[in-house]
Formats: sequence, structure tokens, C-alpha cells
Amino acid sequence: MEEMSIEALFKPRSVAVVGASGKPGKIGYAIMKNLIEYGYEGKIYAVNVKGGEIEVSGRKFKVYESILDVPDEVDMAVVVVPAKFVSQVVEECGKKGVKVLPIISSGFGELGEEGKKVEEQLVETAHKYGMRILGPNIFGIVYTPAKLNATFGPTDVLPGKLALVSQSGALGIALMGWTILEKVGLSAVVSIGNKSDLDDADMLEYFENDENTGAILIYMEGVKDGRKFMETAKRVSMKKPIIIIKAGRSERGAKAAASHTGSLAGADSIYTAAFKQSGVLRALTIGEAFDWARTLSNLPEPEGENVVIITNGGGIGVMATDAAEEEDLKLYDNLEELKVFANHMPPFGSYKNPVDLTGMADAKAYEGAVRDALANPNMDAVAVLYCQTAVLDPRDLAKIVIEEYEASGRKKPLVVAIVGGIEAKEAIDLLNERGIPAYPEPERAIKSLSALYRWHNWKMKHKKE
Amino acid sequence: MEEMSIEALFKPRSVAVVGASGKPGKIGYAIMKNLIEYGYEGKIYAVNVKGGEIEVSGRKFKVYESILDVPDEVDMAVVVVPAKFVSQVVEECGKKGVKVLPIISSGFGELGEEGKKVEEQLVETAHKYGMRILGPNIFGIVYTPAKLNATFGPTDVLPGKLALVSQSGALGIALMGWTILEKVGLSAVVSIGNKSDLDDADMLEYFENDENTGAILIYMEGVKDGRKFMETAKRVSMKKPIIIIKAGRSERGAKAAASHTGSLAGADSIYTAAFKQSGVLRALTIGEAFDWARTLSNLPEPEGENVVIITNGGGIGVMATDAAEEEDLKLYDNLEELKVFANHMPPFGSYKNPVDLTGMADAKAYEGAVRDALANPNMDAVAVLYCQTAVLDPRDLAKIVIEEYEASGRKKPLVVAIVGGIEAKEAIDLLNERGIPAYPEPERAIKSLSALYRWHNWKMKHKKE
Amino acid sequence: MDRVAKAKEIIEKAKAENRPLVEPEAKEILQLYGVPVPEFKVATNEEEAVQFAREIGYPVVMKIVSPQIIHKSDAGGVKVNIKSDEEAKEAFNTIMKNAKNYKPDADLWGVIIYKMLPLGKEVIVGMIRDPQFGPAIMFGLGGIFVEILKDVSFRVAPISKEEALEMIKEIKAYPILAGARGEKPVNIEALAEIIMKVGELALELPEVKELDINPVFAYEDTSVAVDARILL
Amino acid sequence: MDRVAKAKEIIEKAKAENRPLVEPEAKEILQLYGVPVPEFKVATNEEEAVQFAREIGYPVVMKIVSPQIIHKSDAGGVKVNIKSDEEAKEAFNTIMKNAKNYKPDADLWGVIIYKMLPLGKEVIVGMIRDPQFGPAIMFGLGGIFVEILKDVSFRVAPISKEEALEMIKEIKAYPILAGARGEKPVNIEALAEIIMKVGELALELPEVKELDINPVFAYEDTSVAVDARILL
Ligand SMILES: CC(C)(COP(=O)(O)OP(=O)(O)OC[C@H]1O[C@@H](n2cnc3c(N)ncnc32)[C@H](O)[C@@H]1OP(=O)(O)O)[C@@H](O)C(=O)NCCC(=O)NCCS
Ligand SMILES: CC(C)(COP(=O)(O)OP(=O)(O)OC[C@H]1O[C@@H](n2cnc3c(N)ncnc32)[C@H](O)[C@@H]1OP(=O)(O)O)[C@@H](O)C(=O)NCCC(=O)NCCS
Ligand SMILES: [Ca+2]
Ligand SMILES: [Ca+2]
Repeated sequence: MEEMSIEALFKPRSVAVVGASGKPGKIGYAIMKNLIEYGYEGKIYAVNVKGGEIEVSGRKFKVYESILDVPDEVDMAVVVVPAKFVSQVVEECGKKGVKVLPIISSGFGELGEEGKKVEEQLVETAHKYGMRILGPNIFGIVYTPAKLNATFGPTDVLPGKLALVSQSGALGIALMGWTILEKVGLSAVVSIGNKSDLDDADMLEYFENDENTGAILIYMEGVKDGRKFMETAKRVSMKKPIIIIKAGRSERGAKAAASHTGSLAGADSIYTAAFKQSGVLRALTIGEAFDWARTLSNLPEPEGENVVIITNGGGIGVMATDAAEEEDLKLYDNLEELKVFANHMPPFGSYKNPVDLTGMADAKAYEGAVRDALANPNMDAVAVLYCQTAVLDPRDLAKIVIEEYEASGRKKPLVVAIVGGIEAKEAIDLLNERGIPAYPEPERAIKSLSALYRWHNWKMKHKKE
Repeated sequence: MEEMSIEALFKPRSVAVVGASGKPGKIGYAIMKNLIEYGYEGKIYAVNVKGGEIEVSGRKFKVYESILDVPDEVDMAVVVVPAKFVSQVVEECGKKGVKVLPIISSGFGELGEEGKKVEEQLVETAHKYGMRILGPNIFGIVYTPAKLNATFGPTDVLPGKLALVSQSGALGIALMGWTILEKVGLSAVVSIGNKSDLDDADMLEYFENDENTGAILIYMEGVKDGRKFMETAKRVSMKKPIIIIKAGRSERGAKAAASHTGSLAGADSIYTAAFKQSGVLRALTIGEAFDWARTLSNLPEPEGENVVIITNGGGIGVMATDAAEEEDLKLYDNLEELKVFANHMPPFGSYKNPVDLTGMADAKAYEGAVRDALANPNMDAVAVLYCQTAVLDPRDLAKIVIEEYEASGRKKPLVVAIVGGIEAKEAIDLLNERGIPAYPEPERAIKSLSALYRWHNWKMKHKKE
Repeated sequence: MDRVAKAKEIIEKAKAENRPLVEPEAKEILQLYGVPVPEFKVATNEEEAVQFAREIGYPVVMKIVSPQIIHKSDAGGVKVNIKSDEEAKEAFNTIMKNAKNYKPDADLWGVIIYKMLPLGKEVIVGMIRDPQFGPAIMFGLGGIFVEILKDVSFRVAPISKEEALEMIKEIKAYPILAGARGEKPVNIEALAEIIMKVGELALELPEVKELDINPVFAYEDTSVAVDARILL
Repeated sequence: MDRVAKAKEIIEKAKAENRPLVEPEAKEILQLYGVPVPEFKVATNEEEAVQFAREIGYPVVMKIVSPQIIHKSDAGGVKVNIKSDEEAKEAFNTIMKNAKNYKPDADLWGVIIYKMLPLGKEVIVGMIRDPQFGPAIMFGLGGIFVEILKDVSFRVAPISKEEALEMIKEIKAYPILAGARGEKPVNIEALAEIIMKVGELALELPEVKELDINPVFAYEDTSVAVDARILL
């Protein structure tokens, strides 16, 4: 039963919006609109005590006064009615045989003990009917493979392989926007809010076996049951990388977090330990988390430790080398093998790793060097750096990298960094849209590759145990 | 004489391009084009042994066969002829009474000892005539207040208060592009290349008294005379902040740098020490450097240590608090005074610093809170954070902050971070265009504010000595 | 009776008497979990003190055993490097007298006697309970390393061998254990065993709120818990 | 004659003799720059050893003085805690014999004798010359702190008082000097003075390629350069 309910959260065959509204500006309207405009192909039912008919995004809906009136099975019902009406709605949804219930409404556990009790009752009622609750106090759920956007956040979520889970509503919505702006492809966005029933661990469990998800990114303010979370995370990490942002590292930050979430967070060093033990990668900032996510959700694992850096600029090569050393990455050192790169550079270039093709490097030079690096079985991971010059348009470089990487069968990790102006930005977007992680700074590419290695190394170690 | 020559590098009354070309794709063409299209208002003279006439950007130029033929005084001559012809050109320019000579041509000191000797002769010749040399092996110079873009880099440099100095050509051009993309306003861009005559220290000296420059950012691979550099930097830091990116921190990075620049870099820890002693802020990455530069080139110094963080999202407030603690910033703690913020939030908000206006915060709430923070003489610096919600368009938030900050007379530092999508990005750009440093992540705002404090504290300490 | 039952018996007794565990009890519990402690006896009078000291073999250490005295050194309740019957007798009497003066109404159960061990590298193994994650184990080098440099590592129990080794290697001062400056390395495996066993103890005995082994002496061959404190 | 001239005299002599500076010379130069060193004498025979030891006051330290012997301890060339005429005589003879055995063709100039100082906090002050920045001064705590934890700070000479203090406070182990764990703090100002003076020395004596004061003993009131090495 549990399994099935969770499945309905991502792939519902039909969705009802309880509290659906025809008035722009209302949350009950925004959710209807996103469902329609993002192209959900299952049936959508509008439910509102007022009955009648509404129009959203040019589509007309009959409005049922109660979910019980819907003349069909309902897999998921999104609840957008004021808190005081929620109990009744839950009861009715249960009777109706709804499988999963994202409750948008706030006014529960986040207000204190009393609200927590009401939540418990909601969950009890739901479970009585074999129904699961997401929330309350959430902004909804997105699952891009099902073209499902049941949130009141931005509409045009970019499909991809990263599952995003947020405990914070405000930040979660803002991050949805961020992913659109920064061209981060998502498989899912889940707002877990008060976690009265379904929690982080349940989401991890689902994504563990979701073929559309390559990596999971969680914004977390705290876990309730740390040990359960660890157990699940440990198992899931063996299959897919988990990245977590958890603020409240400093003493004052932890205090602010406690007063904000109303829950006493455990010592931060214990979180750090728990994450390490579970293979979880802890990112310190939003930017870092998405940087890593690009690489972790898109790239295969390395088959060995030898990293090769290819650059056209001494300066950025040195920056990347600094980062690699600080991250304990191993730069490949076999000069016999590296000599192959001498074919792609003028005499004053350097085939010592970092491989410096020099500022004169053109399309042919990069094409040859990238191809050779991808082909060489002793080179396990590749970082392609490019400093925008007049010799080679960064967008052409992007095309070369895409072609070579696809042709090679995407068998080893490859990250890209391009420093420059608007053309560089376009090149980066091009690469990211094709699932090749690209960044505007060398260190960010290297640190993302290093996150992939950290996860991979944890897995290898854990496998042996 | 020294003074005057340097002045001519930034504010020449006339510029000659020796090696000017009418053929698109040639560097001698690109420089002419940038000079014209960026709107340089002094006289421009084309010089080329071939003589005749050329057309660039719709403007026709008579081509003088030698600089000596130019029927006017020439302040600056940009040299774009092959290395072997440079000595002769230098001699002629000297005779002509040219004051400063940016030599684009490569093929000198960067090739080894022999090239270095040629360079020394060029400098000797130049000095004989009281002329100064910039370069060789450079991409040119930009000075936005004079509408001077004598480079073959991007044209549309955004005017502003940051002076950018690069030892690396390739990276320097890429960084010009970056500043355009990222809306970083510049007073100058100087490519110093081989530093045969004018070097980092000379540039610092000029910017020290340049009213159009608020901060200086240097990309450095190494200095020749460390002690001279320190002396100048120490003095200049008392007036204006200096940010330096110097790669080669790690052992392998330093080795790669040495083989790239051909010069043995001193121990990195000595650079770190020298920078500290000179008030120089060392940035580890390009992104960090420009983040800091936004704040340091635009904001006044704080008058005290009390920082106030205003946020609408608990999560980003906690992140900012973590960063502030890690950076040793002091969050203002006087609850009596902080209580004023209670006027701008619902009852479940928190006026404890970080001040949480809650997700319900609208335009009025931010307006009131920002105004109160700017008005309170005990609050010395303000960080405004915003997590994009449906309640308040980030662009409206930007307008509020701009209005309040301008109305307050820009007397204390204020930084902004807005997390969100495309509207957030637009809001950030709006703010940056108005000289209010804004970032897409809370930590970046806090760390930039912290850089300002570091510089300020160094100054205060040094003043006492 | 298994180790849990035996340990619970010790704990229940103290609880029933409404008092904390004393050092010999803490060490007994550690022994039950296979954490090496130096062989010890508790002497309640002068004669026993001499007899036990002889049995253990000089030199020995003596420390006051009293549920009310926590800071034994402050109480003058610790004597080290006791080398003869004479000294043993004197140490016993001095400790008992000092303790009496320090806290006149304290129950004095005698002195714990154990072998004075050769100085090893001093490390600390501790356990705290986190409200979210449950028992977490801390590891660090003794003295300034933990207190001043905060050079410690944490893991949540249970702790695998792999994780225990990681914990040890994670601290910045690890080279000191690994044999920097030409010294012989300590047996890292033995240390890891102690960490793992403390993890097991913490999971099996929820009554134990906090545990502190400070110091553990780490040697080339083995590691020994020299002093231990268990809070209920 | 000013300090530069005097120091150069010592340096020129060694250079003329084509040999490195010995410890007494290094200490003399430090003294010229106002760096406190323990009062010392060089004894060339048994009688002098006893006489000088008495003059300095027991207990004393004796160390071999030989331009060819750098690792004095390895050579058996160091004796500490010498408490009487008897011991002084014996120490002198043993050191000279050991040194002879260790390096038969070394010039043995005698032994340096100085007061055995009470143990202070051990710190290191060093100087190297950087190709770009010239003389740079290093500061750190002795032993593992420098060697293993790499907990050191650098500044380029000349070093202001403010900067010297910053340097000291910058190391992670600073709390150890500032009086952590209830200990009395050492005199940071006195330490800063030594750092500044080494900076002056480095700038005024370009012949000095490298300098190492290891250890400096830092006390509550003052700091003393116990051992010093100068490379030309
Ligand atoms: C759920 C919530 C959005 C409803 O707010 P609202 O739209 O202002 O409330 P309303 O009273 O207008 O009720 C909404 C609709 O539900 C309808 N409704 C009320 N009770 C109902 C019931 N039992 N069954 C069906 N519909 C019902 C109302 O008729 C109304 O319809 P309308 O929009 O056509 O007028 C609000 O209570 C809430 O919780 N807001 C916070 C949400 C939030 O921030 N969540 C966390 C984000 S991270
Ligand atoms: C300076 C440099 C760009 C010239 O390259 P080029 O344009 O290919 O060389 P050319 O031989 O065509 O000479 C350029 C022009 O100078 C003219 N010229 C040659 N000698 C001259 C002289 N003494 N006086 C005036 N003009 C002269 C040529 O007629 C030619 O004109 P054209 O462009 O109309 O044909 C090139 O030598 C060079 O150094 N390139 C590297 C630049 C660089 O990377 N700098 C560092 C960047 S960070
Ligand atoms: Ca659950
Ligand atoms: Ca100069």
C-alpha cells in the first residue's frame, strides 16, 4: 500500500484540486494554471464548495462541490482550502479513495503543539483510508516526466535528472526559479513542509528507484528521526548521489534556525558526521549545491583516479590545478601518455598536466585534445577549460565538446569551464542543456568533479564493507 | 616627467595606431574599431608603412607612412607591428615626442633571455625620449571616463569605478567580457603583459589619485620587485582597496605557473604575508574577486561594526548568519533598538538579528525595514536578503532599495542578495547598475561586506601605527 | 548472562542507590564490551592496599573511589608512581584523609589500584547522545588538541571498522599517531576497536547518557582505557 | 662601532675562514640586535668549564662548539642539567671525547656553557629570503606544531609591532600562549620584540641567508633565544 501511494504522488492518473479557483492571484488558481500549462495529460478535476464552473488558461472546468461528487477515480488531490476546513476534506478524500494528498494549506504544526496534534489527526484519518499526506504547509509537487506541475511556483521547470526536495517553502519556490534561470534540469520538485507523514527519507526511497532521477538535492532545516534518515540515505547513496544544503553551521546560525523552524537542531558536527557516514555530500551554499548537482546528475562515475585538465590559458590552468590539489584530486602524471597532446599545440605549449594548448588553440586543437583524452583508457576524467579568445568562438568550442563527448559514448566524467563574456555564457548554457556540466569558473568545474569523486569513493569503500 | 607620461596613458589628447589596418580580423583593425566605436573624442591617427587610406567603422582615415609624418602632437601611440619592426617604431615615436607607448606585439621577454634584452633596449630608447612603455605583449588599455578603448578585446565596457589590471592577456580579455556579462562597471582595464617598464605598482600609483577609480582588481602571476610592490600597495591601500587574484597556491599549481610564466614564483605563503601587510585583499577565484570588487568599488566604509541582516526567508537568513559568523562579522544585538523592525512584520516574524520579515513581507514591509536600518545610527552596515515570493516582485524590491539607499545619502554600506529566477536576476542587474552591490546568494553578499570590513579594519589599524 | 544484562545490573544498582557510577564500575562496563582497561582492584583498608598493589605489581596508581567525588585530583585523591609497600600504605592513608577533608560527608569506598602504565600517546574517546541522531562518538588527541585546537572527529553509532579508521585519520594531528618525526606509529586498528566498541555500548545501553574515556593510552601494539567516566 | 659593523666583523671572520658561524657567534649577533639570549661562555678546557659553570651558576647546559658539527645531539655533544663542579668536569670531557669520535677531523673549539633555563613555552622564530620579497620571518610553536600541523605565520621584514603581534595571534595554537587551561599567559610583547628585531637583523645583514631560533623560551615576563643557527 505504501508503495502505491507514493507512486501516485509522481505519476497520478488523475488530479483533483480541492479549493480550485477561477480567480487569478489565488493559490487555488495558480495550481490549476500550472497543471494545465505545464501539460499534465491525466484528468484534472476542480473541487470547490461554491460549485459552478471556472475557466483557467482557456480551459473550462465543471466545479464539483465535494470530491465525493467527482464521477471518476482520483489518484491525487491537492488541498488548497483554509486550515479549518482541511480535516473535513481529508475525511472526504479518504472516502473517495484518493491515494495521496498534498496539503498546501498552512496553519498547522508550524504554529506549535496544538497544530502538531491536528496534523497527527489528519495523518491518522488518512492512514485509515490507506492515503498518504505530503505537507501540510507546502507549495506542491512537480514531476517532469509526467508533465506534472502541481505547485504555485514557476511554471516552466526544465526537465532533467535532478530531484529537488525542499523543507522550506519560500526558498523552495525561489530555487525552482533559480533552476530555470541557471538551466538546471529537474526530474522532480517536492515541497515537504511539515513532514507530518511523508518525509525526506520517503522521498529518497522513491527516487532511489526512479529511472528519471540521477541525483537528489535536499534543502534541509533539520530531520526528525536522524537514524531513519541515515539508514535510508546510506542505502540510496549506493545507487544515487544525495546532496544536502543544511544551514545553521555556526552557533548563531543554529540559534536563528531553531527559532525559525521552532525545532531544536542537533549539533551541527553530528549532522556532518551523519552525512559522511551516509555518503551524503554536504554543500555549504546554494550555488555549490547546484554546481555539484549538474555534474552528479548527469555524468557517469570515473573508473579510476587520473584527471586530465586541458586549457588554452596558463592562468586558468593554474587556478584549476590549485583547486584540484586542494580537493585531493589526482592529476595524471604519465608524460609518455600525455605526450599525445603535443600534437595539438604549438611548440611553446605544454603537454604536462595541466595540458596548455596555449592562447592560439583553435577548434582543431581542442577537438583533437578532447578526443584523445576521451579515448585514452588511462585518463579517467577530463576537465576542459577555455578562456575566451578571438581564435575560437566559445559556442564553437561547446559544439566540439558536445560532439566529441557524445561520440565517445559519455563513458567517463567530463566537466567544462569557460571564462568570458556573453558568448561564453551562451556556450555554457548550450553544454548544460545537453547534460554536460559547464561553469563560468575553473574552480567550480573542478570542485564539482571532486564531489563526484567523493561520492564515488564513498560508494567503493562502502561496497567493500 | 614620469607623472605626465602616465597621465597620457589614460587621458591622451590624441592616439596613433602604428600598424593600423583596414582589414577586419587584424589586430590593427580591431584596435581602430574599438577606439572609434567606444567613442574616443580625441584625435585618432592611423600609421602604416603602406600609407594610403583606410576605412574603419564607416570613418575614413588617411594613413601616415611614419609617425613622424603625423601633422600634430601624439600623446599615445599603440604599436601593432611585428616584433622585428618595434625597435624602429619606438625610436620614431620617441623622436615624435609621443608620451606613452602601449606595445601590443608579442615576441619579447616571454620567449626568454634574448627577448628580455631586446625589451631592455626598447625601454632605454623610450626613456631617452622621456617616453614610457606599457607591455609589450598586451591587449591594450581602456579608460572609460575618457571613452578610450584601445584594446582588441570587447568594445562595450560598462563604465564604473573598478580598475582592472591583468598580467595575463588571454584571461584579461576574457575578464573584460565577464564584466560586461556580469554588469561590473569599470574605470579602466590595463593589460600590463611583460611589464618591461610600467608595472603593477605604477598602475596602483595612478589609480591612487584617480577620482574615477574606487577600487583596483589585479590578476597577477607574480611580481618582479616584491618590496617595491608592497611599498606602493601599502600606501595606496590607505586610500583605495586593492583586490588581487594570484593563482599558484598549491605546490603543483605553483609549478604549473612557473612553467607558464617562465618565472620562479616566490613561496605562496610569502605572497599571502606581503598582501596582508599591504592591506591587499587576496581573492581565491575570479568570482570572489568580482563579488568583492562590486562592494569595494561602490560602497562607503562602515562607521562601526554592527551589521543588520534583513530577510523574508528564515533559510537564507540562517545561511547569511553562518557566513557572517565564519567571517567574524558582528551581528547587531541590541534588542531594544532592533524592536523597531517589529513594525514591519506579522506577529510570527522575528526582529532578532537576522531580522525575519517572514514570507509575507511586501513592498511596505521592506521599505520600512530598510529605511529604519539606514536611519539608525547604531546600525553600521545592512544586508538586505530576499527570497523571491509571489507577494513582492524582486524588481520592485530592487526599486525600493535603490530609492531608500539614495534617499539616505549612501552613507553606510548596504549589500543585497536575491534568490530566485529570471525576475531576481533582473532585480540584481538593476541594483548593480545603480552601484548597489547585489548577488544571487546570501553568502556572497555577506562575504563581500566582510571584505569591505577587512580592508577598513586594516586601514584603521595602519592609521594608528 | 550476556554483556547487556551484566552491564544493566551495574547500572541498576547505582540507579537504585540514586548515585552516579564510580570509576571501577565504569571500567567494569568497558571491560564487558571488550575495551581494554588496566587490571584494577579496589582496596578498602591499608592492608588490602598493600596486598593488591603487590598483586598488581609496582609501580601502581591509586585513586579515591567515592560517588560524591568527581574531581579526584582536586580532592588530593590521586597518587601515581607508587613503588613500594611503604609508599602504598602511605598513599592509601593520605588519599583517604585528603578525601575526608575535601568532602567530609562523602562516602569513601576505598581506592582503586591499577598498574602505572608507560606513557602512551594520549587520546580521548567520548560519547554523547544527539536528540536527532542518537549516540555519537567523538575522537581526538588529549589535552590541548581537543580543548584548544578543537581537533576532533565525530561519527554516529554504530561505527564500522572503516568508519572508525576514517575518524582517526580525519583529525589534523593524525600524523602524531601515525609516527611522525621518526617515532613508531601506534596501533590504529586497536584504537579503532575501542571506538567501535564504545559505539556498541552506547547502542545497547541507552541508560548511559554520556561516556568519556580520557585518556586512552595508545601504544605500538595496543590501546588501553586509563580513566573512564560514565554518566547515567 | 654600530651593531651592523660589529655583526659584519663576526660574519667576515667566518667567511674569511671559509666556515659557517658557530652557536656562540650566532648568539652574539642576536645580542647585538637586542634579542635576549642566556648568558654564555665558551670553555676550551676542563678548568675553564668548571670556572665558567660556577660563574654562570648551576645548573648549566654544555654544548660542543665546532664549525664542522651541526647536529650536536647526534654527536653526543650536548649535556643538560649539569649541577656541580664534578658534573661540569665530566660533561666537558665527555662532550669533547664524543665529538672527537663522531668526527675525528673536526675542529673542536670547546663547549658553550649557559644557564639551564626553566622550561618555557617553546616557540620558533625563523628567517628566509624570498627571491621577490626579500627577508621573511616565520613564527610558530615548537615541535609538532611547526613540523606536523604546519601551524605557522609569515611576514615580510620590516615588521611593525602591530604586525608582529598579529603574526603571533594568527597561529591556531595561539591560545596556548595566551594562557589557555588556566595557565599564565606568556609575554606576547616580548615575543613580538624578538620577531621585529630578527626582521631588522635580516634587513641590515644581507649576508645572513637563513636564521633559525629554535627554541625561543617564552615566559610570563620575557622571552629568551635558547638555541640559534645562522646560515651565511
Ligand atoms: C490554503 C490557502 C491558500 C487558502 O487561502 P485562500 O485561497 O485565501 O482561502 P479561501 O477561503 O479563499 O479558500 C480558497 C477556496 O477554497 C474554497 N473552499 C473552502 N472550503 C472548501 C472545501 N471544504 N472544499 C472545497 N473548497 C473549499 C473556497 O470557496 C475558496 O474558493 P475561491 O478561491 O473560489 O473563493 C490558505 O489558507 C493558506 O494556507 N495559505 C498559505 C499557503 C502556504 O503558504 N503554504 C506553504 C507554502 S510553502
Ligand atoms: C603585432 C602583431 C599583432 C602584428 O601582426 P600582423 O597584423 O599579423 O602583422 P603584419 O605583418 O600584418 O603587420 C601589421 C601591420 O603593420 C604594418 N607595419 C609593419 N611594419 C610597420 C612599421 N614599421 N610601421 C607601421 N606599420 C607597419 C604592416 O604593413 C601591417 O599592415 P596591414 O595590417 O595593413 O597588412 C603580431 O606581430 C603580434 O605580436 N601578435 C600577438 C599579439 C598579442 O597576442 N599580444 C598579446 C595579447 S595579450
Ligand atoms: Ca513516513
Ligand atoms: Ca616602472
